[in-house]
Amino acid sequence: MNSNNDILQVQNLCVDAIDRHGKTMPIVCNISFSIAPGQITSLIGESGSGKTTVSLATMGYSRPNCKISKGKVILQDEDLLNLDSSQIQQKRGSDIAYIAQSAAAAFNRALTIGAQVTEVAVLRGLMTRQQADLRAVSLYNQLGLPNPETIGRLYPHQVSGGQLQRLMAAMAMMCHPKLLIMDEPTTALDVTTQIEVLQAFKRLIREQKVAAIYVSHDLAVVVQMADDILVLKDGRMVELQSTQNILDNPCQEYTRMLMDAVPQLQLPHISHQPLTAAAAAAADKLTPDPVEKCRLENTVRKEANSDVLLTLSNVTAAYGSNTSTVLKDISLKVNLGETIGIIGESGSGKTTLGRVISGLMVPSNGQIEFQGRVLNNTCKQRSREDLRQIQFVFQMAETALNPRHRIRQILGRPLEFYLGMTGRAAEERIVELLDLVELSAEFIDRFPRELSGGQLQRINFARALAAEPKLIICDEITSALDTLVSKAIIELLINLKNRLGIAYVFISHDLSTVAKLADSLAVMRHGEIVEFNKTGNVLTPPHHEYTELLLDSIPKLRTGWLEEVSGLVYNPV
Amino acid sequence: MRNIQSKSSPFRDLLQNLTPTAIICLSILIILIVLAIAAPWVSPYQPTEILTDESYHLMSDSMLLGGDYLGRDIASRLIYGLQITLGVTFVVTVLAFFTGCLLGFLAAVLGGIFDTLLSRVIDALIALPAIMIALIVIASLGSSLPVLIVTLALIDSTRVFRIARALAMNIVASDYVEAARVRGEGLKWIIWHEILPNALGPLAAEFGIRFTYTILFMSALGFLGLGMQPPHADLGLLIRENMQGLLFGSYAPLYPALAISLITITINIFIDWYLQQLDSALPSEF
Amino acid sequence: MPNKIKQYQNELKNGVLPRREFIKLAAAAGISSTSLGLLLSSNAHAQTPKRGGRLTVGVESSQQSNSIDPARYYSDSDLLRGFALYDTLVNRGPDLSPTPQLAVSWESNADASKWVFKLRKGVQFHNGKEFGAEDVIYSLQHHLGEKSESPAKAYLSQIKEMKKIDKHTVEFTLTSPNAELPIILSDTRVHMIADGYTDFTTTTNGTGPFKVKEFKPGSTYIFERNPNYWGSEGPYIDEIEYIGIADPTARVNALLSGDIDLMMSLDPKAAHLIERSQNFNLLRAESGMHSGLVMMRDREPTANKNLRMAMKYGIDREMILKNVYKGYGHIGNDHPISSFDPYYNSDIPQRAYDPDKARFYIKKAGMENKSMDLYSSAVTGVGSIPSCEILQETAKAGGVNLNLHKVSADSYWSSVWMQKPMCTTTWPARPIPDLMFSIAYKGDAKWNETVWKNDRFDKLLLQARSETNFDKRKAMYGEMQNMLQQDGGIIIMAFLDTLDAANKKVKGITPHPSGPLGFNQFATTAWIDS
Amino acid sequence: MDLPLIVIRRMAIGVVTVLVVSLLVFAGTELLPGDVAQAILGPGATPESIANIRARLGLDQAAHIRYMHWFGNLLHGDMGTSLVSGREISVLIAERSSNTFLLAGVTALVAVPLSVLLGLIASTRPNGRIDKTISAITLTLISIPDFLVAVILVSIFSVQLGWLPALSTIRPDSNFLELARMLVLPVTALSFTVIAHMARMTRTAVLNELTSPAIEMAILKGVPKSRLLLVHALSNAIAPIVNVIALNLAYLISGVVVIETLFNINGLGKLMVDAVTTRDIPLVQGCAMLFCAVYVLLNLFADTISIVANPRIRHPK
Repeated sequence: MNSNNDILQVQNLCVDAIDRHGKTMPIVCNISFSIAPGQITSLIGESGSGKTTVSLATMGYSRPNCKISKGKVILQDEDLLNLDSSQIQQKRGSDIAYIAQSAAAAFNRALTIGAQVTEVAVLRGLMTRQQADLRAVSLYNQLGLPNPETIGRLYPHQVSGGQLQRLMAAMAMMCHPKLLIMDEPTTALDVTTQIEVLQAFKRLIREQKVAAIYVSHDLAVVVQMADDILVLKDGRMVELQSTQNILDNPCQEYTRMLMDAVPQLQLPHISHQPLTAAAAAAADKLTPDPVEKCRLENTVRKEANSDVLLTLSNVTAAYGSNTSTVLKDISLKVNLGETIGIIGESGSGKTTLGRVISGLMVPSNGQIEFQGRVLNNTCKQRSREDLRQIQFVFQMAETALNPRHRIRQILGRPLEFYLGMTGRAAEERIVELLDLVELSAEFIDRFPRELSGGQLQRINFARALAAEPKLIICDEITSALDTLVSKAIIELLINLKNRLGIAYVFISHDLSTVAKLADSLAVMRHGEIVEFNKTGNVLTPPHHEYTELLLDSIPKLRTGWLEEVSGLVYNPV
Repeated sequence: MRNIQSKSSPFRDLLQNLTPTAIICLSILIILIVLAIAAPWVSPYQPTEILTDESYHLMSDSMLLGGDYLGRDIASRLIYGLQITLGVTFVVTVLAFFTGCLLGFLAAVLGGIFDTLLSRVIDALIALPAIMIALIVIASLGSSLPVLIVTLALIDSTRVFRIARALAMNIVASDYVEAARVRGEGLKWIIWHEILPNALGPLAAEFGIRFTYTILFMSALGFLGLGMQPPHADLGLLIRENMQGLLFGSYAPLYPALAISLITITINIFIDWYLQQLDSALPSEF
Repeated sequence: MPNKIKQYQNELKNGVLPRREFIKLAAAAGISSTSLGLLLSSNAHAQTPKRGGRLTVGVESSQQSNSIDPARYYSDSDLLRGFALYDTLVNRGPDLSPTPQLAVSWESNADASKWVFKLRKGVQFHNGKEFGAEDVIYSLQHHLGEKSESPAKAYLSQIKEMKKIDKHTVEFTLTSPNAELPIILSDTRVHMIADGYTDFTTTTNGTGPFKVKEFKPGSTYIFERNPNYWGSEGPYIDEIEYIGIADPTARVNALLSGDIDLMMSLDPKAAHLIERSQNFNLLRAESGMHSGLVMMRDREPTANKNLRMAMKYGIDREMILKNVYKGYGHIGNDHPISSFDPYYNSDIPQRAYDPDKARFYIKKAGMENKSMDLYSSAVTGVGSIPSCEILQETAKAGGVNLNLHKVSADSYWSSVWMQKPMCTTTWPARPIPDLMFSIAYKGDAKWNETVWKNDRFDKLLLQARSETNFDKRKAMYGEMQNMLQQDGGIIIMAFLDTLDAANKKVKGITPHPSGPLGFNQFATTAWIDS
Repeated sequence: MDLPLIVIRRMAIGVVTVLVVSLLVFAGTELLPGDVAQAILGPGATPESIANIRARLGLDQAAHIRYMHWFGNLLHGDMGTSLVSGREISVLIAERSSNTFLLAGVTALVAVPLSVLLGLIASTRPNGRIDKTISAITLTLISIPDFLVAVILVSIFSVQLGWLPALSTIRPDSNFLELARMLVLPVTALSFTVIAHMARMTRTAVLNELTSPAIEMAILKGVPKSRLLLVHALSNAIAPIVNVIALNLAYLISGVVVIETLFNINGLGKLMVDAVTTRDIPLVQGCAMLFCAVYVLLNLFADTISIVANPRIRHPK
């Protein structure tokens, strides 16, 4: 951390939030760090830790109802916070560039990509249109984008998410910025896509000697990218160290917790790379791993009681008429009390599969049997009893819970609807359910918006439990949650599974999470199950080629991994 | 996270966020409503009482706002006019919202042929100028208060239908309605417990907007001679019947106009504030 | 001009001399009706009319139903336009006496059952055709034909037979004697059209001072000067445009801003303003035009005489005249003859507002504080709804509880009038009592709106027609007035002056009791002083 | 779905709307009480004349036959003749349309850019002083009944100041200056009624865009404010703005009878009111179909613009 040639110095930065009554409350306090050219400093923390706020503040920008209250942001000897808004606007785009979390949302959908990439350069008169176009093409080339000559003529919706994210990098690099800020640039991407994007970014930063801030909640990714890591919690700095130091020797308990929460696949075969000391230490601390332990227990129990609960035979489904088949000839079996993990990338059809089982979507072909009976295709036609037996837990608890209902009503309704439970009995049961998902009884009169993401997901799950079902379909229920919260939810699920003997269909894109929970794994790709086997078998080599790609794409919690993996491609014949 | 400790209700939250402008608007509205309700007690004279044979009597101690074209007290007529305008408009808007929302929600939830048919008919009704529908209906059924109310409500309900349907379409596509569907809930539950509470915010805003449109539309009908029955006069009719006063420099038509403006502006500003409570905030650099 | 006339004129101006008296005196002094018009218009100094210019007239409305077919006049503006395009056989002077127009002279047999009219020679239709007896017969037949929708059929049907004596002489045989046929033929609809002419949609063929330049009902009405007009005085103006402005305020504004030169139907409230103004003239004539309240005698509740009496005592005629009509008119005495009519029976005491008597009668009728429906509409005159509002208020004091219904103009005549027991009505001025009585009070009259059936009344009506002695006739009409006053179903809410307004530069218009803007003469006599 | 297909779909919906309107209008006018004869003849109607007109109307035939007949003729462009004036309805409507379209067109030319501008200005600083002022002014303008606005304008500018004519009797031979002078007041009065709606919608739509991540991105990449508003926000907010403009244009063509009456503009609104009050049923039907067609076309136009402005539909994946 050499302060002499640092491009960016952030000193004692504070940001306040202003509420409707004009009262201010600090949300970020006393942040200081600096970055040298070609270096990447990463801001890591959970949601609400202020990492995005800090990164935006380094551009002199604060979100609505926020205000930078104190500190300095010195970019090459000039304090950005002393500039007025038009001066600062001049810096943005040319000296400082930004890559937003979701390129799909951040690109203007009404303008062509090329126009947006070259917009500021041309507008400022830094380049002529021809020069700008040439530079854009060369950047597309560097970022490994297909058809660099013509991709600029497309509109954002015409290219894939991974490409858009890289195009945004091109947009950012257009005017040779000194400072590049990346806010969770790969969070919205599939693991296999993520690698290419990360590699492209890193190469570019090193080559162009840009100082970069990399914001993420994903420690494993951060470790691949960052030279220094700044851990944030509740708007305060927890720890600022070089990446290797953090991995080897985290000073703070909180950093350690974050590291522990990163789900690491423990492959049955010998890992061909030695675990880092820190990871190894973390792994040691966990033994005996309760997760692993109960998985084993369950396998045993399932063996003992292997009644078939749900059978899907040759299920095919499509949206619209016949244009896009999303499920092709799926057959699947779920035993009583068994947990099936369904894994796949976006567009693999895994969510559709869950919706077909629950009756939210009508298969065009095939049939679903539940407890030996053929189920009707739509939930409208299913009996109330059938509906009760199969519960569906939506991915986003925020949207799956009616914002106008109190928790009492959210949990009370299935009780009344399925079990005819009202009044005092219902209330007692609700408290019991809250207790089951480890929430206190006082939540009963709250509205969903008064709960945190993790609490909401618990309520969401409790609603499924209220029906006392045989099968719960969980659709990506941890993917929107912070690592620590997600870990707690998974533990809750495992705990409940043991206590209640409910079967789960657990849908996720995250192999390491699923593997902790599932007895069997179904790997899906393009609407087909490419592999279906006991979890142990799936994870044990030889892998199916696609499964291997997925496994290899999961960032490992050690430095240097990103450089090692290359050319991960899956080409089914 | 907002204030997890204390129990809160959406209503209490709203009240806590009242801005001075919103408070002023709300107070004006409340004063107007109270005036309207308390008309028999606060109005200095009977609205029909003829006090002088002079048209457009000037403002005086006995006639606070002066006299109208027939020699009646403007202040008294204004207060009663307020009562009629607010009363009729309220009934019309409530009726329109009841039918419009019910049909709109049904169309959104049921979809299919019901939605298509209903939407086409409503489209057709919207394609016809409101004034034309009003003319034809009132010509067919005769001009009376119930006919007037039903006609206005019919016209309004077509507009409400569109909004209610669009809102419900969004809500129906939400996860929590899917959750209710997969639970096996029926139409009634979905409309009453899932859609309605969530559409209430935007609908309340629309209620205010339609309310003001109804007042203005009623005035236009009054201009064409299809409005209220005399001697009762809504604010629009009060303007219309005293419009000649402008020739004599009388302010008689301006008071009711002012009242309409007050209602419209306060309602709209109040709604703006209310919608702001629902909306997300904007980038601060704007 | 004789000095005497000048003196009269001053007296008239200062309000010492009633207008009607002035006309009589002037006529006695040998002044022609046209010059009389010039005298009467307020700036009738010895100015010679100037030729040329364009006149824009603001009329009450402009509708699809406007027509230049004499059988299809439905509004005052239709009548006004008609008089510009056509002539009548007999002209009606401002004193309501018949004067020659297309007929130069007329005489009847002894009992007035057969009439011979001598026609003017050398009169040309707009298309150049010469006017003659066959045109007269065709024009009358136009109203009398089987398919005719003309309201004039009602009073023209007394003509049993029409005969062409020669090119310029026609003979009419009546179903029953009528000494006042000439004045009947001065009626607004008895306009002369060319023989055989049928299509009135965009133009017409009359003999009037103007011919159609553009006629689009509901939008454009432009007439141009008829260069071949037979009259020696006028027309002076090159072009007239009629613009329909339904809103009374907008009409006054258009006059004040100079967009129009003349306007008909000035709201009485604005009359004072015009009177005081430097640039505009008020055109006002006392008129028998009245606004009435109909109580149908054949149905409940108005069949009850006590109820009718309660109404007659519950109406404050003075207040209506003052508050609604601002004094521009006269109060009535529950029969359709106005106080300035030569036939007015001044022996009948004027009935006045008396809430106690109203209460007495309403109690007797057993209807005290019971709600009764009263219907009105703006088509019965802009003042009728405000009048009803006042009636409602004054009657309340007498325990008569009225529920006022305002009916839109389009359905009033078809679904309210002559159907609902109590509603408002309006009648234009009739030059003689006979016409008024025959059209609305004769037992078998089609528009007997109050259902007044009285044999004695009908008999007197017929007798009066053939009675040639004025005093005897007056006595008969007087008795009839008394009957209506005592027992009739009509309340005259007010007799209304004709009220129009003109820019001061417009001259030569004589207000006429029979209709707006000088009724039949304005197109011929009006001129612009530029 | 690609562009032509969507436009065709919208057109089909439009055609269906027109069909439904034709049914509604036919049924509605069937229900109108009172005869044209009664309505126009007033107290002068005789049984014979009523019978004559009934025969002319063909009222003795069954309703559905009359409907088919009427609609068939309509498709051939034959709208029939007015019962009241006896003139061809198509000619009548054509005469009136020119005035109406002139008035609506000029009003649109004034009001649309003005309201979009006001909306944009208001959205630059939401809830700031300028925004509140604009909001208050446009609201005040819309909240005064148009007839009062018209009369006040005339009182001031025609009667008191004498600058402008009080009537706008548009003639085919009016020259440009006359026309311009005539149109000032009615256009102003009409603009008052439509500006508020359009300006507020522009503000809302643009504000909606301004909260999007794309705008935050544009700010952060250094796009200047004016461009942010005019290019980035407006390009995405076009659809709702165009839609509300279409609605207001439709209103300007069909719903301005009050202004037409007060300024003596012989337009379609007056024609329609006239037709209803005189029970001129063929004319009522003709007007209704015209208004409906205008509405459908304007909406189609707005939809097409929205579609063209949306590259997702223009350039499907």
